[in-house]
Amino acid sequence: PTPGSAGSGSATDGAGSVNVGIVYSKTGPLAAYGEAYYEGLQAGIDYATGGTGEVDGTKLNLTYHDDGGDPDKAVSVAKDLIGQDYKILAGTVVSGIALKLAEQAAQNKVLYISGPAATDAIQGINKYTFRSGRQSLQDVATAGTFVDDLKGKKVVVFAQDNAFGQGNLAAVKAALGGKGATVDSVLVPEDATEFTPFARQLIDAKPDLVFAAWAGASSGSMWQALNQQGAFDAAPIVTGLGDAATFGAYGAAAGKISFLNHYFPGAAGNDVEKAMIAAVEKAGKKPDLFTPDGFVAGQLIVQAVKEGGSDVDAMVSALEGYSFDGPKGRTSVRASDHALLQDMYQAKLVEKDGAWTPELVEVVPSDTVAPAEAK
Amino acid sequence: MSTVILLAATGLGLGALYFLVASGLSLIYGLMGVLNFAHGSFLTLGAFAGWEVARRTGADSWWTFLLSILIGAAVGALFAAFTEFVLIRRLYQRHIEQVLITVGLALATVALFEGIWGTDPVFIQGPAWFKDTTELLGARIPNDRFVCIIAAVLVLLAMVLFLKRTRYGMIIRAGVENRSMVTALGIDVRKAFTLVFTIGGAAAGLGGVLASHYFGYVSPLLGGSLLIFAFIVTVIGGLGSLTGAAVASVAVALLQQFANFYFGLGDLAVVLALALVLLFRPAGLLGRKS
Amino acid sequence: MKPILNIAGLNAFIAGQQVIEDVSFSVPATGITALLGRNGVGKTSTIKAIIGLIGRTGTVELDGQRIEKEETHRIIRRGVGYVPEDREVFSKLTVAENLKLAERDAHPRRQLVEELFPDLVKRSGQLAGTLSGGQQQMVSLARALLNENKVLLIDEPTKGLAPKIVQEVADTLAQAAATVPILLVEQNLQVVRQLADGAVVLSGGRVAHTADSAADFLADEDLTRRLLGVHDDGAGAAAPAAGSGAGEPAPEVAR
Amino acid sequence: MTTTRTENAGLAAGSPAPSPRRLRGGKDSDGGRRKLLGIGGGLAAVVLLALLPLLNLSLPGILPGPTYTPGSLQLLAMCLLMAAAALSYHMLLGVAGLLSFGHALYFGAGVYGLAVILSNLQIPLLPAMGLTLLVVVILAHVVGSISLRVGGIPFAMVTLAFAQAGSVMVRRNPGGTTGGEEGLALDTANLPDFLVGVANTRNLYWLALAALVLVFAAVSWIQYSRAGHVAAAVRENELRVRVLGLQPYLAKLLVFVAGALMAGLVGMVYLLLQSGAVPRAVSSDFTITLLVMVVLGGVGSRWGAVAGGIFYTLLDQRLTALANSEAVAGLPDVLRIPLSEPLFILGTLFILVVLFLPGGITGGIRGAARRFARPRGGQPGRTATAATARQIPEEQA
Amino acid sequence: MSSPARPALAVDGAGLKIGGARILEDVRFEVAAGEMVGVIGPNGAGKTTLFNLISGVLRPTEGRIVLGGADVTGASIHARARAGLGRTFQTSSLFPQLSVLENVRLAAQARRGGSLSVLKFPRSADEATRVARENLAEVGLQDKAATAAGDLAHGDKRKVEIAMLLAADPSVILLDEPMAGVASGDVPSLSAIIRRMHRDRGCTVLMVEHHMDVVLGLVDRVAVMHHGKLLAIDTPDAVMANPTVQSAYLGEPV
Ligand SMILES: Nc1ncnc2c1ncn2[C@@H]1O[C@H](COP(=O)(O)OP(=O)(O)OP(=O)(O)O)[C@@H](O)[C@H]1O
Ligand SMILES: Nc1ncnc2c1ncn2[C@@H]1O[C@H](COP(=O)(O)OP(=O)(O)OP(=O)(O)O)[C@@H](O)[C@H]1O
Ligand SMILES: [Mg+2]
Ligand SMILES: [Mg+2]
Repeated sequence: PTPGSAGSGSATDGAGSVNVGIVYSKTGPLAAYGEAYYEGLQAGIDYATGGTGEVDGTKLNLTYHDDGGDPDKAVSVAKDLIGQDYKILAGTVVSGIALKLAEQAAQNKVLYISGPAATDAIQGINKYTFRSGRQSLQDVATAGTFVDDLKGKKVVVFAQDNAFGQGNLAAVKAALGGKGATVDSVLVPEDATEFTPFARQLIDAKPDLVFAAWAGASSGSMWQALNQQGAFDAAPIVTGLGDAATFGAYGAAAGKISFLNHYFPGAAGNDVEKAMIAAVEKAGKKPDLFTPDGFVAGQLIVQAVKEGGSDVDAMVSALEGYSFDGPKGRTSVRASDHALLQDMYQAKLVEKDGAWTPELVEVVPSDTVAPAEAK
Repeated sequence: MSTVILLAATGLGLGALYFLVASGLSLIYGLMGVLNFAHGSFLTLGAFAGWEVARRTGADSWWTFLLSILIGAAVGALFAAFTEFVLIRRLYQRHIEQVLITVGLALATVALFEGIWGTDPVFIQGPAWFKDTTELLGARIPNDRFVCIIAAVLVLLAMVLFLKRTRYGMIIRAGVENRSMVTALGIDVRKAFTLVFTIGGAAAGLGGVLASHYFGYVSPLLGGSLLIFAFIVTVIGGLGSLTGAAVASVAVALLQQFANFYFGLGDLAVVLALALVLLFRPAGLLGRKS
Repeated sequence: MKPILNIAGLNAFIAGQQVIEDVSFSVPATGITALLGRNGVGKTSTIKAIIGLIGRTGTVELDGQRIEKEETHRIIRRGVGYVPEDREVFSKLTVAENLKLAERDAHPRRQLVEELFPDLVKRSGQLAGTLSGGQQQMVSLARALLNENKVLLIDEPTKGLAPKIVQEVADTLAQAAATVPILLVEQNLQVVRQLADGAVVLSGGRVAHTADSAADFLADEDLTRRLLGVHDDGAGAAAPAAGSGAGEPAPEVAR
Repeated sequence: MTTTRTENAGLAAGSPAPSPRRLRGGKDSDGGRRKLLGIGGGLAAVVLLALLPLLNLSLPGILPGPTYTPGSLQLLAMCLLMAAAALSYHMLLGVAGLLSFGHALYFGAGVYGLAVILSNLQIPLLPAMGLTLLVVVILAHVVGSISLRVGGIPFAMVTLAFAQAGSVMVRRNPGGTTGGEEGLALDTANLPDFLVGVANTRNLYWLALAALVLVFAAVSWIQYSRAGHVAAAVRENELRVRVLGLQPYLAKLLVFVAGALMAGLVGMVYLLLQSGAVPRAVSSDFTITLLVMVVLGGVGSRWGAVAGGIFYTLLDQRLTALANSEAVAGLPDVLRIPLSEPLFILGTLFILVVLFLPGGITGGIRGAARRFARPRGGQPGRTATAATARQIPEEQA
Repeated sequence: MSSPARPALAVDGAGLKIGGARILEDVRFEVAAGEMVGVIGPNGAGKTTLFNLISGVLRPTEGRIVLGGADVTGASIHARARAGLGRTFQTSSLFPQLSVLENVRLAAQARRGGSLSVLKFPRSADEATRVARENLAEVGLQDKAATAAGDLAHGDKRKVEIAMLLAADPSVILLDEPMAGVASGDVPSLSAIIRRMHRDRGCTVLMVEHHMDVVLGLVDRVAVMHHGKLLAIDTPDAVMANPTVQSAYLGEPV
């Protein structure tokens, strides 16, 4: 089988339909994120095609593939799809998988739109890779907005000593260090289970602002340790607000944390968001942190097909510089490095009827938190 | 100075937790020669059971906490008894196969728990006192550490008494070596095996509930993540030696704590310690020479 | 007087193979009954079948009660002492633990055992696996003698023992036999001559001969040559000692 | 029933059980024809496998598409590589009776070694592979010579410890070399073009097949060589080997390093196939996976390791499909929850095999063949005695 | 062959203590090349332990072991085996899952070098296999060559032990109760093999055995062990007449 030229491949077979392969975690450790992405994607495709599922008469044929959080499976699936002449791949919440899929996209010259995976490494990785979510640098820049003037301030990153934590530290150095702050860090070994001493270490570092970058199940005891040792009295602590399932993790500290936020339902308050929420709720699900990532992926896919047909290079040009109204407001794809410029939020958790609920503090405009261009 | 005290005190708490997890494992491994990979699942199930109880009876009272510990231990015990009765019993004296069975069981049960309770961690509430700290020589020690330490000491005492004061320890060691001869002395060795598994499972269930309070969450992977330390502690402590496991738990936890804090190398230090101990004392610190 | 053990039509199997066939005999309620035969004729298998260590069919009566359907540990608890062929001490347990494990009665006869085997008292903390062969045999015998039994089943107690110890073991058995009936498998015909009252001789997995008097049987040169492959007239002083008394293994049952 | 043979007593010490196989002694007498048959069958299988990318065969339910499509070839290549990896583990467990919990270290060393070398040194593929193998051999030598000083469960634990250390290192991302848990992408700059891209999947497939054949040949070679026989003897009775004047340590080290070398080789091809390295390749999970494969296939049998590797990989893949299928979604909770977890099914299957099929897949097939071959009307029980059954050679089946 | 003046084996004041317990004490004797010495003594006297010291399974806590003039006290088990020491075990110690032929062939290869070679394959035609078959025939087990050693009857296992010993072609041999469990019909033929090994190959033999008739019929001298000490070493007649031996070992005739 030779890769078909535009229009003759199976990708636009029959009555003009185009195949789009969605690779995401239906099962596995990040299945919950996967579900939010999936629901958002349904809503997004629906919204962008006006409920028809067609783009200018071409039917969008989305196929769904479980990666189970396992890069091997994801690569196998991707190769299978590319072998079947799919021209568009999208999805995954796992950074490691996103990098593998981006690699496949470049090797085989197909379009890839990554999902909630936040790794900055995707930014400008190659011509064929775009993203539908936000990236770490945007998180970090949002954190910087909690202090009015960063000059001469000491920002301490409290993070796990792993790729995620190191990435965040690098991002903070780049984003906030560039604005005149001195950046220090308390890196906790990834497999440590006892955080109390590190909490002390953090306090002893006398920070003006703490940026906590923490993922995973141990966040509960991490926050408890910070709270118990009195870290909140030392400096404001900023962290990213996760999905609804994690609200319980902050425990007693919840009310004291300053949250930067990618998204929570109701944060944007625009019509697109309302449409997204309505659609997701209609499907019997609740919108969450990563619902917009799926929604935007839907919008980008439709745009790519609309302008590019089945020619990958045309799709790429169609997306580069594309600016549109997304669930988080005005959103645009930077042409040079495919960064997705979008608003971010400051939020806090308040207790309502015995449950923690996010509340908007401030919208951080997209240009304030735009990552530096990647070369 | 207060840092050192904090490290030592919390290290002791962590050691207590390791011992709680390892005690059942060590008991089963030492007496029956079964390296139980499913021990983590006993633990996870106990923790989930404890959480279900707490959820239904109002999370933050002491009574709820005690009840969840009891139920957690009971569920762990039942699961373990079931495992022994249905799976392990058929393979007596085939240790490799027994290990393989527990490997399979661990795979299957973790997946099953994910199916039932989902992959996300469930966050746990305990009595409010748990969240407070107690000041000790300038260090603020979280209170739940003390609970772990007390529980670990009680479990150690109970198990040592069981082995010293009852015939079971002997029966089981003999049964591992030559089962038919034990029955030929008029002893029903199967009962003893089931009992040991049950006790090991109860300890795991108890450890699971306490671990979930220590970490603040339960997830299907909770047990598995602790299992490797339980293995290390069991092996360093020495085959079949509960006191060895206790000593090793504290030593490993302290080593890990200090190495983590000062060099960020806690895990590597523990792994290195394991290698060194095994090379120079293959039977472990307090293990019998075979 | 009623026999203590009554065995009728006993068949036994190892790994699906029949090793004894239709074995019937009884053990009187007093004295020592010798179970004789060449290597591999099924002596050990008969004893194991009686206490259910290998699969069996047929009937076994202990003191008037049927036991062939019961599990091993229950049969033992009814009052059977068993001394296995290869000692089978628990090598990773100490001597004391080995003995303690064997205690079934509320008041085990520790005193008696300590008198019989003073060496074991000295070595009570030693791992049984490090004992010499003879010492292990003592542990094995002691385990059976600790309890009050209705019958003792003893399999080749003198195998591999020094001539002097052979004598000691024989004396011990004679002493024990004063209070409890014994079914004894023994290759050393001099020991048999000294101890046994009756004799049952196996050949090819079947009972080939039953004698009320072991001495009479041993005196019959024709029979012993045919069934045991040797004839020992009892005048042979010290040698040949343990282990002799069997020729080529007899053909197996049911080829 | 409770019969114990005295030889089994040694197991009580917790030492690894000798695997249920026998080295054939009669190879030189009766084995010749059987051996030829085995070689012939093997060759035929290799030829068939080599032709697959050129054929249009469909195996619905097993392969995602016809055999020439990249998706199917990718899956098949993965199966072959896992079979080869399982074979390398068979070297340890099946031949020398070494229960290692750290075999993933060498597989991972192959994967990461090549990935790191390719992205940091500007050298072509073949020298890079040679360099990687050198690293693997040195690593295996060091770890092997230390951990082989102990045996049984302590050996398992020391190897686990070393592998764990390797795994921690990889996840730590020292100096940015390994990419942490996000892994490392394959740097294709110095790769020949025919190994890059989905369109070239069949070349990678052939490479994987070559790796499997190579590993199989090497394992057979070592197993049949004198050293292999000594390793088998060590597995059975180490003291006896010493008293004969041989050094068990050297035999075990040889097998250990050879197994590691093969794992490293397979790891490198794996890197090319997946065009990226992820930490799972060094994790103890992966070692467990290999163990599961070998046991599923039948411990002690080379064909078993191959069958186990292929079977496991296919199952792993297809069970995900089953879990996501409509049929499962419609079931009531009691059935739906377990059935939608692939690992639950795999774990359960594994338990059933250990319990009821001690010889694994190959053992089961052999048993079935024997039952089939038995003359009809023949008396069951007496015809196939335990003794004759065990003498049936396990090498070729 | 070592020079006749030099003893093939010398045990020089060897002693062993385990955890405070004295197991062997100041054992001292020499065995001339080509000599056969029987070792008798009550159970637990330390006979097997002595063999373990000589073969290197245990290290003496005091004293020396000298093999063919060379001090081997610190040498490893396999080094002593390579130097020509062979032994059997009190309870048969074979490779139970390997075939009988393979058991013997491993022994035959061991001293011919290249055992750990991955370049050499055991073949039906090679030297080691030929030697193995010959020696199997010598003990009358040629028909069982393909049987797994673990499936053999007890007595046959003892014979395989002897065949392995023959195949390894040692110059100094330690036999630990070779007749234990061998049916009495086979005792004479096995005795004959041991005698041939001794006479024809000129091996030096040390043999523990409780069958007094066998011992007395074969050996040049008898060593008597008791409580970890060497009680006497002398000609069979002298030893049998020794009253201490009578009371410690033989006891009253049954
Ligand atoms: N584990 C086994 N597997 C197969 N056959 C066995 C096994 N154990 C014993 N047999 C066979 O059962 C038969 C009877 O054996 P048994 O041990 O009862 O003989 P025995 O009369 O006690 O002999 P010995 O005088 O050698 O102790 C023998 O032919 C033997 O080969
Ligand atoms: N590890 C040990 N710890 C304590 N005592 C030991 C140990 N090993 C051996 N012994 C003791 O050493 C003595 C000698 O044992 P050995 O096996 O050498 O006797 P033997 O002369 O071969 O007897 P047999 O004729 O019964 O085989 C025995 O009393 C034994 O209990
Ligand atoms: Mg017998
Ligand atoms: Mg001895």
